[in-house]
Amino acid sequence: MSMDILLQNIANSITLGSLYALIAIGYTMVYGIIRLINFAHADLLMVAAYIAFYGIFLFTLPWWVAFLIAIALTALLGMSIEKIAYRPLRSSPRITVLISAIGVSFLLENLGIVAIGARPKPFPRPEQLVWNIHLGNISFLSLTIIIPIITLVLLAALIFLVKKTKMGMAMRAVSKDYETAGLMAVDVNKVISTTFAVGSSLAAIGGILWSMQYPQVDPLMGVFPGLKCFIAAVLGGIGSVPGAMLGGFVLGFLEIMLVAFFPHISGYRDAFAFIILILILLFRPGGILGENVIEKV
Amino acid sequence: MINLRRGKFGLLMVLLLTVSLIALGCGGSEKDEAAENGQAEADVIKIGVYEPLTGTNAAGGQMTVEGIELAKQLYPEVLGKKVELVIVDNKSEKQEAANAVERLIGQENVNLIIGSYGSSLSMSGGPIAQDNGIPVIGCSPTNPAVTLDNDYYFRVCFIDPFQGTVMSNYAVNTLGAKTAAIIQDVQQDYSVGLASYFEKAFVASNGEGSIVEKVNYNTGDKDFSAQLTAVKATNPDVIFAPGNFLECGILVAKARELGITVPILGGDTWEAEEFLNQVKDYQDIYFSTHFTAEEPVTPVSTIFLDEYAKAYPDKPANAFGALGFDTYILALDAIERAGSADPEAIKNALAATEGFEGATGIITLDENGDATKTAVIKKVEGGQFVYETKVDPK
Amino acid sequence: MDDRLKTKFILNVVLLLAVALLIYWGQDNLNNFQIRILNLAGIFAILGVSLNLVLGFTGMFSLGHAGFMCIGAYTTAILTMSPRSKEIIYFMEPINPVLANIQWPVLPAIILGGIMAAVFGFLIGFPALRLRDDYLAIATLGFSEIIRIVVTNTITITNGALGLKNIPSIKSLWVYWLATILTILIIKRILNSSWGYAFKAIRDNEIAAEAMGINIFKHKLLSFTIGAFFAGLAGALMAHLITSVDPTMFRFLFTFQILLIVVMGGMGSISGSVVAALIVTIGMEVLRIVEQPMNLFGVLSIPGLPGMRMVIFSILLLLVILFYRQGLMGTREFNWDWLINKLSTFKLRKRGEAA
Amino acid sequence: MQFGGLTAVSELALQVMPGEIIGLIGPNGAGKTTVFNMITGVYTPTRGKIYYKGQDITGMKPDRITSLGIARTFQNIRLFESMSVLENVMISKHVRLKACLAEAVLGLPRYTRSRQAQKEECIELLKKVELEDVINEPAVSLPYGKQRRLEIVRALATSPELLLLDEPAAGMNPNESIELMQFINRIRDEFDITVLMIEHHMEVIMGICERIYVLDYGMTLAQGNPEQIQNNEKVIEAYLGVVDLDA
Repeated sequence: MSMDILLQNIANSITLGSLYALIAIGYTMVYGIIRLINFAHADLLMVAAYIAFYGIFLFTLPWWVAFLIAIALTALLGMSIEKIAYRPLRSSPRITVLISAIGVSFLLENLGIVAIGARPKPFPRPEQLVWNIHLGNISFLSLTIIIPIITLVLLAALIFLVKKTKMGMAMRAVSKDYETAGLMAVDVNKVISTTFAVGSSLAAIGGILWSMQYPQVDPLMGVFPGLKCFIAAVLGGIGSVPGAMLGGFVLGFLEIMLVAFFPHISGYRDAFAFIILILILLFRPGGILGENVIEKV
Repeated sequence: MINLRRGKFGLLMVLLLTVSLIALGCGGSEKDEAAENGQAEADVIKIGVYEPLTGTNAAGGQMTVEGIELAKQLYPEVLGKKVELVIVDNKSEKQEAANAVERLIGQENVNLIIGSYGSSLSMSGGPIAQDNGIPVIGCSPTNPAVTLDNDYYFRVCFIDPFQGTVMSNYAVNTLGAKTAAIIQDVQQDYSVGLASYFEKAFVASNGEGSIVEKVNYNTGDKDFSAQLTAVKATNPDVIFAPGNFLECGILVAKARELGITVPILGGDTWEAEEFLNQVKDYQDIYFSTHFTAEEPVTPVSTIFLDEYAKAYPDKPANAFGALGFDTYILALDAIERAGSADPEAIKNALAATEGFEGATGIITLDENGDATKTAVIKKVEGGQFVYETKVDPK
Repeated sequence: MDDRLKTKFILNVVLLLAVALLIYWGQDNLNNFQIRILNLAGIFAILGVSLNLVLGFTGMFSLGHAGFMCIGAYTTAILTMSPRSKEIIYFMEPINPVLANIQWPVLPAIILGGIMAAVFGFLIGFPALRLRDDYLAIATLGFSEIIRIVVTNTITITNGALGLKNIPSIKSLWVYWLATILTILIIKRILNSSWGYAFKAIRDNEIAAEAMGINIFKHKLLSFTIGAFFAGLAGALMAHLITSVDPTMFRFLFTFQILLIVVMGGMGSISGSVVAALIVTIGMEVLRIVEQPMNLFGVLSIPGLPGMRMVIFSILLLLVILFYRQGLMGTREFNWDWLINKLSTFKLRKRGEAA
Repeated sequence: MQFGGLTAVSELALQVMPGEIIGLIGPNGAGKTTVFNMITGVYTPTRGKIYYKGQDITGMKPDRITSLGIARTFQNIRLFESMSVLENVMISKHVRLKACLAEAVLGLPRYTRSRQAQKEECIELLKKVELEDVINEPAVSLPYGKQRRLEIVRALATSPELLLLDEPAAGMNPNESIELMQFINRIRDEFDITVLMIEHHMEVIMGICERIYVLDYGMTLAQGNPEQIQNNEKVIEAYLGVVDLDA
């Protein structure tokens, strides 16, 4: 493999990996706080992308306004989902909540099909954000640089939020044991709502960036990125924000390199991602950065 | 005490079941009424349509249905009787497709069926129609296996081997390609079928080793950078990437972004607005299709184009709409030739179809029920699909 | 007590006879469409009951059913297709010569379909069942996708994405419903046996079950393997109902439909799963009305909304899980005790009146 | 035994002789339940060994340890919620069933006979502990005291030689506690078993235990007969004072 090709593949990995990372962080935040695989997280990407799409085409808003509205509305939607579909089940077995999450995801996808049709729509790429870059024989979109920067900035902001603010302290308390946190005068509902708002905004940002990178939106667009990013979150150590980031990059890198070095088995790419997931679950369930916890009897 | 509650649930359960069973029977009883009311029955010829209106193949199914409905508006009657379309969604799922065909036959009593986009969906509907002796005309299932071993299945499109071969010949003879790379969707029978015939024809022309790379992806993938980088490294003269427009739109655009400038070739599914939207800034993108708006092959093409422009002023006419249109008018033609709405007679009339003038060309059905007809090659230029050339069947 | 057992036995026989009569009647009087839907409902009942064994009774959240079905369906398809069909269908790459000339009768092929699925269930369960709850769910979902991807890529065995067709067709209500009834009976017997109680003990309290000497892992693996067997069986039956298979049939979204049936019927109720399977399958067809264009009073016309059925079902799933968590039946089963009690109080009252 | 950086139990040399009733006491968080969990295999000790009848059982799976003859109850009652009283007890017999699943499904005589025998055994057992009148009631519908007793019976049904009781008198009033004491004494004699119990109720511990171990911060603070413990200054200082406040 020549140097050019290798560098090109590294650029490809960074693009894919940073998108995975961004979406995985949202997953991990929600999981960290209520121990729930939020299947609907994947569909929030789709919702955000559609809102941005309609904002630009139907209401002819400037792209950045449309994006901000999309992020805000998606955050609201995420909070409402938690309130309607997860909160009433907080004391039920985890299986029940998980089924509820699957139900919400199912509903959003099918509502999308009914309301906007199954045919994909082209997502606009604002010229100020997206242009081609050629460095010698290597080509990539400006997004390859922009997305990791956004991811890193958001990561820093999140770490600040979790470690330095009062809300962050409350979040950490709730994630350890929400009953006790509730006794300590932490407003558990507010903390969980905030977490969903933050997580959903991240999904929205991820969805918008994803749609710019792969400029097409359809009602089922969230399903596969959702699964992959969940794998990334587990890989990095679910519940750990830097872990999700790391997991996203590692998964993106591994996927790209699998195809790059073994193009003939590229059809097994998704299987490969799942194999990584299963191996991690079996041998290091805490993930790369997570802790392994013993269940209390 | 507990037992009592159990009883209530049992009762509730039986009630629910009864309601749904009655509901299932409902369609049947309506049909019986219709049968009793003999005149009403005789006045109508029912054509069933099963197409994917939701799920992964929804876009193709919807385009096809548009064409069918357009034709129905234009020609609402045959043999002096009204035609009634019964359109059912098959959700892009096999068991739903089988249910849909069985429903059309058993519940709706249709005389003939049209469908379906997606060869695997057609394959699950086919045997049921065959067992019941109801003819089916496919609009765009291109897998050869659809009509194999099934006397009741016909289609107005050409099949994968033809399309793959046409594109290979075009690459070799017109584009002067000596080497090619293939990028296929391993989950789509359509994609692997076309790729396989392209490969055979290309190797026959240019010898072993002329296919320099063959990489795979899966339906629903969005990131093709790794595959394309691998292809780029082998520096082929052309790239053949048959597949759904959903994935291929992104794939082709990404190839250009990566600085791959060689011609990229594909198949008929590319003829979709969604594909064009992705690649309109680029060129040297070629694909085979059934139909062109620029070079009306028959007078019917003009009719279709005019009517389509009237009905859908904001959308360009597409091949799937045209195929849907053709399927409907071929069905009417066969019924007329049969002189009756009897399925068996229609089937025989269909099998004898020769030189039928459709919007997509002159259609003759061969012994398998497959159409032999001219293929059109189009390219992307100036943000539009542009007619390139015609290829006759040999 | 003995009297009651005897009555129950008689009632059970009567019920089975009634069902047999219904099937007999249905076979002659229903049209092909109605029979197909009922057959599909039977298959979904097998799927629901077997997932319930794993999820509702043993408490393991497995989302791997679609994968096991895939194995069952392909096993029976490859074994029962005629050599001539295989030659035609495998036109891209010829079939592996070992498989080319095999043609089994349908019945053993279907059973082997189940056994193959069970073997895979066993092999997958070995690593996966060390996980629990949502981790188990996501791992089994992963395995099911891996199975599907491998099937897509092993072209000389499965014909890859092209799928298989000309699988011998079975239409009779008898075959599907006999399989369904047998499945229900076997799973009921399992659940009422000492093993069934061990499964439930694991679900109720894993740590206590272990402390009572139950080998958790062995029992979970047993339950999972049995579940996989019946899922494979259902997949094999499905292959003969539709007569063609391809890998896209078995996407993980399919498992969600089975999950809907189990949740609706009640996690932990066999009869609930059967009824829910009937309701969902039949409802799926009945609800086609909501997707057709509608004309209200000849004035207002509503265009058809494809996808509406699935919206209704997802809302249903959410409503059940949020407000009616026990589902149709909870963990209860349909049984005769209630009926007998009613009858005996009735008898007593009568006797009282007479006296 | 360590959890992460936390040491729950560090130094303990506990010895149990056949037929004894031994108490394990100590303030909350002293590591008593952890000791039980290590003996029954729920946790594997990070250091140290556990021997049972001369056999090293360190790190064995709980079900294996149960089959060797050690049974237990739980601090927070862990009954099988969906089952009746009898069914709860019969779970303990499952491993001793002399038939395979196929025989059960087919209803072959070896299974039915073995199962019937077990059922009778369990009914007999329930009679002995005066629970026969609630045999078919759902286990969770029993009053608290009876649930505790049921848990003990369920453990007895595994035919143990060593019975570990984790706070059997928790939540009981003095009357119930006395009843429980008699009950424990009775089953020890009747079933010829050894009992190791954790308990906070001092009157129970002092009333029936022959020897007592006092655990604090994961270490053995003292051991001896009730009298010795009551007079041990270290124990009084570290522990008994607290109990007085509680009582």
